[in-house]
Amino acid sequence: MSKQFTKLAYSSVDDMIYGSCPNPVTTRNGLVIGGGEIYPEVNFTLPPMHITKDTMPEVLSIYQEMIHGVLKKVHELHAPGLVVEFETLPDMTEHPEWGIQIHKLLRDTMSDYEAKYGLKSAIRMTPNDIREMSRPPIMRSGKYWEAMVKTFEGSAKDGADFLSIESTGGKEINDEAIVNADLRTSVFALGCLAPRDMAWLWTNISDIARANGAISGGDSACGFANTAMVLAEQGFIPKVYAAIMRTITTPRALAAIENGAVGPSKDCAYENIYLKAITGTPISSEGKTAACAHFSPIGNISAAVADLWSNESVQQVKLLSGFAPVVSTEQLIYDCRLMNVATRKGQTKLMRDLLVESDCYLDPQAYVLRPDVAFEIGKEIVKTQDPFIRTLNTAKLTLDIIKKAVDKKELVIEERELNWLDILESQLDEIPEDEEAFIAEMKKEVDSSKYNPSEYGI
Amino acid sequence: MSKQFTKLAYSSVDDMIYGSCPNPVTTRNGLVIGGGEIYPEVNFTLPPMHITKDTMPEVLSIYQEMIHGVLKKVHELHAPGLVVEFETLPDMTEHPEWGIQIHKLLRDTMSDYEAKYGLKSAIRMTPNDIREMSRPPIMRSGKYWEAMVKTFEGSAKDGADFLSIESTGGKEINDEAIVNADLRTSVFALGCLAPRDMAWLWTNISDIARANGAISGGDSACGFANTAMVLAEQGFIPKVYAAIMRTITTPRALAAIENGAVGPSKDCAYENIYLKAITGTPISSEGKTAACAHFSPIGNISAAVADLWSNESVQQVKLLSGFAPVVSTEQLIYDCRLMNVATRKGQTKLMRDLLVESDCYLDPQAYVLRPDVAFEIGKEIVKTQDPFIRTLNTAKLTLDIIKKAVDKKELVIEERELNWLDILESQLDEIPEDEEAFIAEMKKEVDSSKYNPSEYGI
Amino acid sequence: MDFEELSLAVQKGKAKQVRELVNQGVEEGISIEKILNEGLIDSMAVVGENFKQNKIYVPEMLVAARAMSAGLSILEPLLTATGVKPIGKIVIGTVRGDLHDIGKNLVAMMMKGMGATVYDLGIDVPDVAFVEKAEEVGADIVCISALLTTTMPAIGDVITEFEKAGVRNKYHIMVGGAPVNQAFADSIGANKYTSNAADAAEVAKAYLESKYSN
Amino acid sequence: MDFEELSLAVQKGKAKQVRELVNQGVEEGISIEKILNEGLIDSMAVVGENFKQNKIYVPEMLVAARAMSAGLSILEPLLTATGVKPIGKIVIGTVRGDLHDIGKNLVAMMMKGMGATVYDLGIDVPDVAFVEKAEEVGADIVCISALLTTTMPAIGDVITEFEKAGVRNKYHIMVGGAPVNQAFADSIGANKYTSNAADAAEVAKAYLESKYSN
Ligand SMILES: [Zn+2]
Ligand SMILES: [Zn+2]
Ligand SMILES: [Zn+2]
Repeated sequence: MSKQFTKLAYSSVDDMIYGSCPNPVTTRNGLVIGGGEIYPEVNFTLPPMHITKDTMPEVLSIYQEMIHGVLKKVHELHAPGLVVEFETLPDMTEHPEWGIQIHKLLRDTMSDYEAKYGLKSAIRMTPNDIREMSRPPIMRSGKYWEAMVKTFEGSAKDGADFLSIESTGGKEINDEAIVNADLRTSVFALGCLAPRDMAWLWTNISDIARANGAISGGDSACGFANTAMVLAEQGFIPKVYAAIMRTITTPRALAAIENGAVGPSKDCAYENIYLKAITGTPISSEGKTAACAHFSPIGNISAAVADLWSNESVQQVKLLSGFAPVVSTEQLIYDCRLMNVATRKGQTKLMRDLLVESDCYLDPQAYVLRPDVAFEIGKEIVKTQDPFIRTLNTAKLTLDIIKKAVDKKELVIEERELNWLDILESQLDEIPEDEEAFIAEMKKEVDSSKYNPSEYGI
Repeated sequence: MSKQFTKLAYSSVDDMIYGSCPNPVTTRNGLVIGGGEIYPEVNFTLPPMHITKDTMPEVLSIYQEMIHGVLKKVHELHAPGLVVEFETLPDMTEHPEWGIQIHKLLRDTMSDYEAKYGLKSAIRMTPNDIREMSRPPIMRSGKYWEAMVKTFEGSAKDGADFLSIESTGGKEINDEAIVNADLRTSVFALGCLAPRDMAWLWTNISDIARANGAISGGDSACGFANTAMVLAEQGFIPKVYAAIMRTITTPRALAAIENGAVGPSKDCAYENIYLKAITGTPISSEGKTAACAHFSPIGNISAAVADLWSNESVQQVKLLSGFAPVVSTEQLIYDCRLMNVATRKGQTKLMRDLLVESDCYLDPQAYVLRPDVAFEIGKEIVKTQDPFIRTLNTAKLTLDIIKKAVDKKELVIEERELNWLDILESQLDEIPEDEEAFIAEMKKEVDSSKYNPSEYGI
Repeated sequence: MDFEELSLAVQKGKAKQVRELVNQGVEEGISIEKILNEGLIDSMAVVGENFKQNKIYVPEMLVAARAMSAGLSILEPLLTATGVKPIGKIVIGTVRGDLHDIGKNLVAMMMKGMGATVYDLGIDVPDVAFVEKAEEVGADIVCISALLTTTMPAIGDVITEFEKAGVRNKYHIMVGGAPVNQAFADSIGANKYTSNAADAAEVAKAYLESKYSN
Repeated sequence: MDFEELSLAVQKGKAKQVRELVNQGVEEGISIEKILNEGLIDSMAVVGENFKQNKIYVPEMLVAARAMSAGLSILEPLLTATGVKPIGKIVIGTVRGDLHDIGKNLVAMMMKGMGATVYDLGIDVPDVAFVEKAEEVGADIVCISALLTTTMPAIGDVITEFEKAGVRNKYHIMVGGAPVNQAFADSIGANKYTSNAADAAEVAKAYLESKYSN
């Protein structure tokens, strides 16, 4: 562990705003993330198609069309900066040469636009985590991990600015926990398994970044908390469970920063607000303008302290105006313009608070993203360095915060949610406060065919 | 003419804000437009398909799916109100029974949701103007006009709240003028032909509304100024020409209000800001969140004084999250939430000014939408009641405003635009200040096979 | 045995109590078919209805389904013995290359809840495995799911596999998953597309009822 | 006659001057083909290039095209007499039910500018009229445009009309308009889709050149 966090990065919650942070990150070409302005982060992906050796020319031509469309729009609308995220699809990670080739196409086109129009942009390279393709997953070796390393190294050599991933350590047992709203198993996945994998993984990614002149970006607990959010949105599981899932991904996320990552953290990681409060690193976020990728109850509040503002992902499909990635780009640019104009007029804090107030009383998942709540949770987390205790205490505190907000009638939740406040509390009460004891219990409870404890060193 | 406007509806430009206006409009079920809150206006349309008697069951089932998706999202996100616009496609207007049937399906479903969840919503019925299907167009009689009347009447009887149209009087000669950036012909189309048609048309629509308990809504010069904006966006014609095209559609738009329309005016009518300044009626607008339908240089400023906030139009296509109309709905709701929260915190004026500042210095089409510019233009317009003189003087004043802004270096325009400031000025200088003389000249100049002067009473 | 008591036990997910009550019913000589239909399946239908009306969540439904299964495991050998058929056989799985099983599991669970026998092939299922399992068990319905736009085309490949084996028309093929839509389902010749788990179970039930009522 | 002077006159759209210079060239005995290619077409190519590089707008290009036409009208009878062929014949129109002609007019204008003979059928063109005109004039290319998603399917109907007449393969069919995309163009069997007017003209030119170089 290269870093330890024992206190928050801010002395006052008023200072935590969008577009700037205590520890901004600067790319090779001088784009500063978290240095005062919020920039769009655009992500785009293929329409439904097979990816094979034979279709690769078509794949490349679609990416070519997408990046040109996006950069042309950014130029036309005079946006001062841009981040593009390239998230590989599983086939591209399995065949690292494909992912690397697409990345190079994007990176080179972006450099062309910078040379021609002075358009400053950076690329985030996000190989998808294919380690879970083995079931149970093999986390620290094997062909899948090797393919991921090749992808990171190859793209970093070609000029990738930020290395990122949505890593999946612990997800193999959390998937079933989610549909059961089983907080006990989720605490095991997020408090015991995930931080161990994250520490190992981000040490490795940060080494690759350092060796190749790239920046070690950040992770996202997408497969945990966002899956919960989407299922809650569909009415499948309680929103209060999803809200707690959000906050308890933070100790996991911290493991990246403790082991070399410096940000910007990933767009879909809404736990980023706690991360920013604790570490002061720049973060990416997404909300209403990512509705093309997923719906959410946090469309505005998610922008409140963001340094990059993203559309998450959109396919190259044609809408009435033009291709969807260009549509996203235009929308993100206008969102950022409004926020940056507020900053130029000295109104960042006011705009932040309006974004927060917009959503925070309407859903527990929005309520826990309030900056003041983030401070409260952050302070609890830095009290200890033990990821398991951090996770357990965060769960308890979050439940407490939600209960109080409901009692104060500040937060309205559905009838069928109320019941779950008690169910979740009793789930938490049964977790021992000693990790070793908890791990011993869970090793008996969890289906051992689903995961390899040894891959987590437990 | 039932009304005359000789002064602005506001004494101070500071009072012209979004979400409220001097003359709000209330629907049957008590939804107030312009009464303090800004609401989303959602529009959706079919994916590419033939509309025939045989496909009508499929058409209806797609509309059913769309309205359910939209209303479900509005309910989930606790939006306090909603307007749905149903714009017929040409086949539906030619067969009024189809348009009426679809409208009824939408209206009834909306009523169901109100009964079940208290979700207050209103529907805007917008038959498309098919009079231009005859070439040259027959404006005041014939099968096309009769089909339009049937559509208005039938849907009003079934409970349509607002009647609207994007009318096309004068468009038949303006289309060619646009690609030539021929302001002289545009002044003829918008200053001489269009207001005559609008006065006649809106007298008729207002009569139908009155007879059937509907509200006479408003029009849009979409086929004039938005076509110019889109061509300018593609780099085909000068933006300064498009900016003037915007302001000079106002005298045309006023003819609707003078002859019975009370608002809310149509979403894509960016001339609405001048209309609101002059008449105090509520207006709809669209910007970044309508990027699915068309790109624009006015993504934020267009919201600055809006009473409804629209997505213009989107097809029932599937994105990663779900169907595009639901995506638009979510985005509009969050946009409106942010603006309404600002109002609740007493910050409407500040939010308005941030929306304005966001865009106004980057494009002449944005610059002319500044509230102070709108006031200046509005004051010029109310000096006379003659639509032609209003149009000509608005063109001259707009050119002057743009020139001054460029001189002051407040507004940056492209190199190739500069030249056009002079070209357009000399075009305007050659227009006589007497309408009769001008009409006589234009009757000789304009290809007489393209339009019927007698349909305009000239 | 009190049918109302059994119903409440299923709804509350009390597996032990369900087992006891079912045993009691069998001992009392209540017809096996009646315990199955009016006891277990009808109770699970109440649970499904409560879910549809937003009164409960999936976890509550899962607990109920497990309780119902506990009762069913007692009845099953007796059903075979008395020749009563389950309402239908369903093979389900996530396509090759796709590791997502949350949606597929929900569908499987709801289908079990409505009384069908469900053969869950899991995730990352080879195309031909769908055909083999369907043939082996004599399935009525095959459900194929994909969550990624990149794996969605594999649904079409599975259907092609059924065609190659010359058994396409023996099965009602249902497809689903986030990227799937009606147009895609039509283009690959699926029998049915549904956009969510609850609809999938309902549509499957309606199909089986109409199939076996003829 | 000074070729540079002629080029500037075309670029600035000075029709009267273009006419004078072309007349002068003919009188001086400069080859008709040279006046056409190195005088008019090359000058218009400069205009097209300036447009592509965002130096001028469409109105400037239209004025130039009109000036070029003025010169062309002098050359045309002489070209026929000397047996020089235009670079190709193009039939263009907006489909049945669609009244939009701005985009279509731009394409027509740019194609004229590159020296092709363009037969513009206008708007709301019956399906069969495309076939009739193409057959009548012996066209090389047929351009079909639609601006509405609801009229877009009519592009496919026009192509079907060519097939029914058994003459589909005689023509290079190009399609375009806001709702059109490559997938749609492929699905109806068009030869080429382009997303904007400038590309359409360029692609048409490339096609004609390759056709007549063989
Ligand atoms: Zn994600
Ligand atoms: Zn419009
Ligand atoms: Zn509209």
